Amino acid sequence: TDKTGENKQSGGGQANAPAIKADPAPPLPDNAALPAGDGKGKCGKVSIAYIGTIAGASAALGLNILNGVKLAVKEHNDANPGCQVTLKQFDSEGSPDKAPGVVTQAINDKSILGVVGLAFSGESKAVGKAFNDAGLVTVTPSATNPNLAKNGWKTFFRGLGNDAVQAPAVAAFISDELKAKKVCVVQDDSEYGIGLADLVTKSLGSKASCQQKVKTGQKEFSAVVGAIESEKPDAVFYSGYYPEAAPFVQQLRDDGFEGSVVAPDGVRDDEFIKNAGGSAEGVYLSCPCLPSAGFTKFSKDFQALAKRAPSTYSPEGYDATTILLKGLDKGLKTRAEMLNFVKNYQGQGLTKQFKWNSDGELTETPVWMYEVKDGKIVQLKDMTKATS
Amino acid sequence: MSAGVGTQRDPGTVRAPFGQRVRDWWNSRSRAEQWMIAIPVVVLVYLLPMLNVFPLSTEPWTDYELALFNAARLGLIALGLNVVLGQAGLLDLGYVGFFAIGAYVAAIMTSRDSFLHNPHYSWLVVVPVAMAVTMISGVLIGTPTLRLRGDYLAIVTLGFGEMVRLLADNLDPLRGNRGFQDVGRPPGTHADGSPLFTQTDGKPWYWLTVTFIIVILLLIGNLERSRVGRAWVAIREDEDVAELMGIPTFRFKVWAFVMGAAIGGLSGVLYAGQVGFVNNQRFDVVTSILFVAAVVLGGSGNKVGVLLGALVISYLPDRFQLAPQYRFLAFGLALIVLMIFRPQGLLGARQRLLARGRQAYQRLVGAPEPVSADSALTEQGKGGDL
Amino acid sequence: MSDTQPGTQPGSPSGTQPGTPSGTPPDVEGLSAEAREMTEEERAAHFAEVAEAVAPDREIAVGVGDTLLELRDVTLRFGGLTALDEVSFDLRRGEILGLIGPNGAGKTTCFNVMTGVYRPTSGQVRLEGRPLGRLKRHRITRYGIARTFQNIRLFDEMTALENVVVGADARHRTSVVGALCRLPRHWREEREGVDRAMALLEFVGIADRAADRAKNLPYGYQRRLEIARALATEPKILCLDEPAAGFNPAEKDDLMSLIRRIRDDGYTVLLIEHDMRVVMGVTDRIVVLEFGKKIADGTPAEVRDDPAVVAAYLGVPDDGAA
Amino acid sequence: MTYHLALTLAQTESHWIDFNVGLLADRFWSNTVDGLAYGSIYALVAIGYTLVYGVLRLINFAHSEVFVVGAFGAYFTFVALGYEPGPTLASGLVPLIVNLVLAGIVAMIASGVIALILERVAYRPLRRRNAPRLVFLITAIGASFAIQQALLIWRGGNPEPAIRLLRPQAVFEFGTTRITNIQIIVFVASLLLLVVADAFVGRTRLGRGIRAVAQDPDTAALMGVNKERVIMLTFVLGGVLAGAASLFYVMQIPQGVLYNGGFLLGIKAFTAAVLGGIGNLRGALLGGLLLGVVENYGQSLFGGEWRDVVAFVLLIAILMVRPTGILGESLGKARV
Amino acid sequence: MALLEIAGMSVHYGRIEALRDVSLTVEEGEIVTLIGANGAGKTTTMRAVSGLIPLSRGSIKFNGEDITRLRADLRVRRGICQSPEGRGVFPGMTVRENLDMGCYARKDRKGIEADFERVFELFPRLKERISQAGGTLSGGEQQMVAIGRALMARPRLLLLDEPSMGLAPQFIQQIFAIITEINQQGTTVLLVEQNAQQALSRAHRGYVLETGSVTRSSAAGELLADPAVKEAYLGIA
Ligand SMILES: Nc1ncnc2c1ncn2[C@@H]1O[C@H](COP(=O)(O)OP(=O)(O)OP(=O)(O)O)[C@@H](O)[C@H]1O
Ligand SMILES: Nc1ncnc2c1ncn2[C@@H]1O[C@H](COP(=O)(O)OP(=O)(O)OP(=O)(O)O)[C@@H](O)[C@H]1O
Ligand SMILES: [Mg+2]
Ligand SMILES: [Mg+2]
Repeated sequence: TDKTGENKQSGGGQANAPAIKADPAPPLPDNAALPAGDGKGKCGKVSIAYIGTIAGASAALGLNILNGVKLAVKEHNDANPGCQVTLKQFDSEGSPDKAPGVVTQAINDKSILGVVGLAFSGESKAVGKAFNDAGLVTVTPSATNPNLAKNGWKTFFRGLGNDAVQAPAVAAFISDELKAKKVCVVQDDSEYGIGLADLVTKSLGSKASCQQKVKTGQKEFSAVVGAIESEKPDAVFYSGYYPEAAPFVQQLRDDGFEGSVVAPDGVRDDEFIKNAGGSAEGVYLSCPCLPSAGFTKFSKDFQALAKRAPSTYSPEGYDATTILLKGLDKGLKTRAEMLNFVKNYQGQGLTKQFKWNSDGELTETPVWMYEVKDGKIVQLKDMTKATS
Repeated sequence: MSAGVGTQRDPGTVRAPFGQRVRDWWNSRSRAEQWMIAIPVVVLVYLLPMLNVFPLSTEPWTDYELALFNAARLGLIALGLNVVLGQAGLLDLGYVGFFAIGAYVAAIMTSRDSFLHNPHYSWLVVVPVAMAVTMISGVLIGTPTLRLRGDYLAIVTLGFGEMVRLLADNLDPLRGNRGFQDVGRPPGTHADGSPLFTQTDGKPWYWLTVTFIIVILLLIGNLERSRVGRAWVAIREDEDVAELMGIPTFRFKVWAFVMGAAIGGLSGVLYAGQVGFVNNQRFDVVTSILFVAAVVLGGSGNKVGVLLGALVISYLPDRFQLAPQYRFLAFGLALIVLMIFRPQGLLGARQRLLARGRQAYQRLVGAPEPVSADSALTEQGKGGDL
Repeated sequence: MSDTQPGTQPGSPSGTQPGTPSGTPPDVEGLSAEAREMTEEERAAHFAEVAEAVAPDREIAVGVGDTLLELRDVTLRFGGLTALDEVSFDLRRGEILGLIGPNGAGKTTCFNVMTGVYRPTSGQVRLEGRPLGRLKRHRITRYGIARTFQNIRLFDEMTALENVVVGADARHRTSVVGALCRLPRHWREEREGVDRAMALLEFVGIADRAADRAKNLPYGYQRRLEIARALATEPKILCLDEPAAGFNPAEKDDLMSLIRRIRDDGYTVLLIEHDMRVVMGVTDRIVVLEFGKKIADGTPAEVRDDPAVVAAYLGVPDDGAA
Repeated sequence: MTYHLALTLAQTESHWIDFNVGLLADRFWSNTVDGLAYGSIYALVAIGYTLVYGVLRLINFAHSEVFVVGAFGAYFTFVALGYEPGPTLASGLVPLIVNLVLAGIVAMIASGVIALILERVAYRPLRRRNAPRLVFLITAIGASFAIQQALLIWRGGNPEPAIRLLRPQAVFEFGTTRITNIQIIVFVASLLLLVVADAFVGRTRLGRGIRAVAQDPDTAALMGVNKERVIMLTFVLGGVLAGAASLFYVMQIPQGVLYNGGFLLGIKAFTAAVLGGIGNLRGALLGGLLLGVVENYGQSLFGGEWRDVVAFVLLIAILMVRPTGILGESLGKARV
Repeated sequence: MALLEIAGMSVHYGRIEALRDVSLTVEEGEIVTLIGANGAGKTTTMRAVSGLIPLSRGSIKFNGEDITRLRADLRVRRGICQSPEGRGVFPGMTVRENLDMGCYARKDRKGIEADFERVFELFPRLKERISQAGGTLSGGEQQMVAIGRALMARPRLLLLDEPSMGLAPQFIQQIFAIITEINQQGTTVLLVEQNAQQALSRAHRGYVLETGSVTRSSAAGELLADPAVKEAYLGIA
């Protein structure tokens, strides 16, 4: 490949990427449903549950979600004196063998009408059928395995984009906008990373000229970076989450890589920018979500409640809870009513438009590309059209 | 006063440790009396799921019956690991590998996601096959590694345990994180035709596991009081000398490994069946180390002790879930504190190694049991070699 | 003040116990609880049984005097150090052979070569004509060589009785499955093993502490326990590495009589010992090593007068007290 | 150019393992350089394992947390010195050196102190009670859990934002192989520390005390060695080296400051210690470097997902040939 | 004032009482021998004096100072050094390093060098094996190391637990000669020996220990002449 110019920006950044014209910002979703609602909610003694990891190995992710859920419930209860919803927390430790115990417990607790969870795909697979049999509705804020929706479980709803939508958009962006001819796809070992990488690789076709794999928790990437280096691709797509993406991108840039870096929503997080230490500059991020101004308030409130910044899947947890709370506000009393409510729900959330198909997948998932500019994530392009 | 040799054995001012007193009391019973005590205890153990009441219940945090099953399952694992670690003294930090192999065999043989063509083998076939496969893998892993001593073995087994998990991660047919759904369960139905063994009903699982535990307890007890058990302890104490005393040490070490592996495989099958889903999670180093913790906490080498240890490791965290965020912190601290207060484990009694020991000791020293004299001053660094 | 007076051989054949100033009757200590209760005659009968159990198949009559073990030009080097240098000697059935030599002469190493701990750099060890070659250590034990250790090596956490039963297990064949299911052979061997171990403890005189953990026994008991454990493997050859170390003269006398009794029961004994009184007192023949080389081989009297041995080992003749 | 040599091992629909010999050949020297730099961190941490193992025969599972605490120490020093996450770099050579040394000292103190506390609170009571060795292992695990969770509760589960004082720049470059300034600093400083540690343990009186306690604590006491002090010292020494390692780690990978960030590294470091011959300081060095390098080769050859497998296979292969590690253990064992 | 003064000492191993009410004194400049059958508690006494096991009753005074609760290593600094039963050679250290350990509590470089020479003179074998690992030495060689190491400490009170064990006859003679010699140079010696004949003939006084209690104590010569002692410990029926 050709080497152009001596770009010596502080954070690395791509030298040979074509300039991309940013789309105008979409109308901000000021109509986003918020947990507070209209303050007139009426309900009996009802509760919702968060089931997922709270302590244990992957606690960080669980706490991100749980705090989002807590924030939603708090805002709701503060605003609705007539409907005080209890939040019950169940710690599944993120593991398939602990989950059945707590899920059985949640199912037996008749006051629970809806569940936010479970956090991981593995545990979700393990207990999906139990929820289905009990008719207890679940909205997962983070489990991304595409197969989850194909089990025929009536109670399963996924509160975030299916990778199947995101992948073609990303591929289109890489080939049409970045005009990349050689792409390296780097995947982590999570379900999310593997699934997305597969789909992106397929969509890219022959352009995806190299594959690399990394592990969750890995922080040292010299060998991967070296392999990419010797391949000299125009772009790298990192399919995974930000904790690994940050050091990866940094080491990639430090090694002198000058192509474009693209990453999905798992990386679209302020933590990524903080952690990549300048190297995040110019990274393209895809997300099945709209740019949202509602985030500012959310972030502030979240910080106040949890004493730390919102992070991966915090807003998703918040949105999922909001939907369940909306149902409770209506005075729904049974699980069947609740299930029905969620099934037919339609509305804008903080992160996206919520409306589910019969499998429990979101139907209208807008996919936007973002870019890291001056240490901020700014919207770049609406890729929804590109794929439809 | 007898002359020359021998020391006074009056207890003096020092009181015997608790575990010792319990054991002395137990050993001073006759066989019949022991049975009279043991049978009601066993009955009580079987009735536990019915006692879903205040001090015992783990609710509202988690389902009580499933919590019992999980504790029993860990108990089974601890029993298996105890053969390897407690009896033969082989520090196996990769025991989770056998557990994983058991679970995967069950999954491959019964799950619809399996690469086999018609994977619907009956559970009753799965159990022996899984145990056989784990035993074979025990031989395969043991043969190269068991020539190593002490902590070299520890790290190598840890490596092997990790490799089992990494293979599950990396080899496509093993489906990594995607895993296998709908793993087979034992046959049997309720009167109304619904299956007896389900994911959410812990009772049948618990009873099944307890039954396995009792059978294995008896079998392991037989082994312990035999040439085999003695060989294991001898190897644990001094491997060189054991070999010079005519013990084929390598063969017996492999046997210990294989027996442990079989039990690990069995518990893997139970695990896979109850959860109904197997993927690459939960087979990591930390889990493996928790297994070791159960054994050591209970009293390495003591069968009943390790069951207690498993109970502590598995049931207590379920029972006291007051503040989930602090649970593991509390767990870690509890481990430290427990070990400081009971450094020999909860039941740190030594094993009995002779099938007809009672009579022999009666004739030799006029008492049915070893005069234990647990020295408070065992020389450090010697003895109890890993 | 000499230990090297061969003339004094006070050990009486029937295990005299050290008398004590307090004047308690001897014989009681070291006996099992059962034996302590017995009358004299019962006790005599009991010890006849014990002797029977200790040496189940006596082969005293069978060819005493043929070569049982041969070392042929055994050489062993550790790096640059030659610990054994073309050592050759025979051990004949039914004899007590002494192996002596200055510190570091290679005596213990000799044991280590015979029992398979070390492989000779060159040369051969043959038991009843069969070369031991590369046999595994446990096989060698089964072929019939048992030993004790210069630095006591017991199974510390086991009781004395269990230690001895482990030795007896060397002759047992119960398989893992057999033990698991308690097949008849398991029962039979278990009974035999325990009986034999009990007899051996009585035989070496430490039955009173059969139930103590090995590590809690006093040094002298530990030494005797090692002997009992080695005997339990029903060896053809019993190798004792400095068994009298740490014994007082009275105890040494006991030990000497014990060694004689062992031989009388049909075992062949190879004895390493520095105490000349013991060596001269019990051995039939003596091999002397120095710097890994054999420098003498003969009856005690011959060896004692051999100038090379005197120079290398015995030191200046004593001025003869006691 | 890269060319793929794919050996298909499996009969099922998908292949199992690919070999990419070309890539390894291409990247051989780069892999070596990177591996040495990273491996020297392994080595420093491995020393802590080896020392403690030497004295107490204990696999100090909490050593990885000692390391992590050091990383936090370095991080907070950076913060206190006014650095912010993002592209900030130290300006000028002198402030850079001063700040790095400061951070290093704080990290070493933090790690040393936590190691000391660990010894006092967790292990000493056990020694008083003459607990069996395995019990120490469990306590170590308990301590590891507790420290990790305390950090999690305090700092949350996300890594601290990356602060870097120095950006890697190639100092030597031949072909595709670059040796960066950071790599040189890390490698040279680690080597220096290792030599000092080795000299300390091998030459000084206290070092001799450490070895004596390791081999026979009772006799050591009879020679006038203060066992408790020696053990304390060992923990502190191991901790201090882990602290230094944590600074180097944060320099190379600023994103590593995380409550469980030491876990994997700890296991690898312990593997390195065993690889070289446990109880043997030079062995730890050799094991660490070898592991770092071979891991990288393996990753190039088989792909990233096999990195850890390669590490363990290396360990097993070496122990098969040399059952007490490459250099053998130096603990000494009585012969029969 | 006696150099070592043990009063009413009892020691327990767990529940077993190994020593009961043992009182014993060693005057400055003396050689005192402790004899007794296997298991009488001789080694236990030595370990208690060195501080390796705690007393359950009684007290130990050294040079007028109560050291009952003093740590073992500090007792070494006060001038008590022991060559232990079972030798306690550091298996992974070379002969030289092992001897070096003897001077752990010493600072005078010159004296140390001289003492090295002295030890090598006594045991030329050790000089030949100076860089062999302690663990690979033969039993007797290890015993030489243990004794040499204790000598290197130049203690005020030297505790020797069965120094002749495992040594060849010519060395036994030598060891006893050395004991007398260093005693004449001012070192006080407490000696446990099974070779009671030799030990008592070199010692000033002796104690007889039986099942954990002192049953007899008097001048060495008297003990040598005592018929009961003769019968029990000297092997002269
Ligand atoms: N593993 C080894 N490595 C190096 N040298 C060894 C080893 N084993 C023994 N030696 C040396 O070989 C020589 C013979 O040792 P051995 O133990 O056989 O002596 P010994 O005759 O038993 O002496 P002692 O009477 O003192 O017990 C000694 O000098 C010893 O240092
Ligand atoms: N660690 C221990 N635990 C329990 N009992 C012990 C321990 N060590 C020694 N004993 C017991 O204490 C008593 C005294 O032992 P000690 O070793 O002091 O005897 P000794 O006089 O030195 O004998 P020997 O001549 O055999 O060396 C013995 O009965 C022994 O069994
Ligand atoms: Mg010897
Ligand atoms: Mg003694």
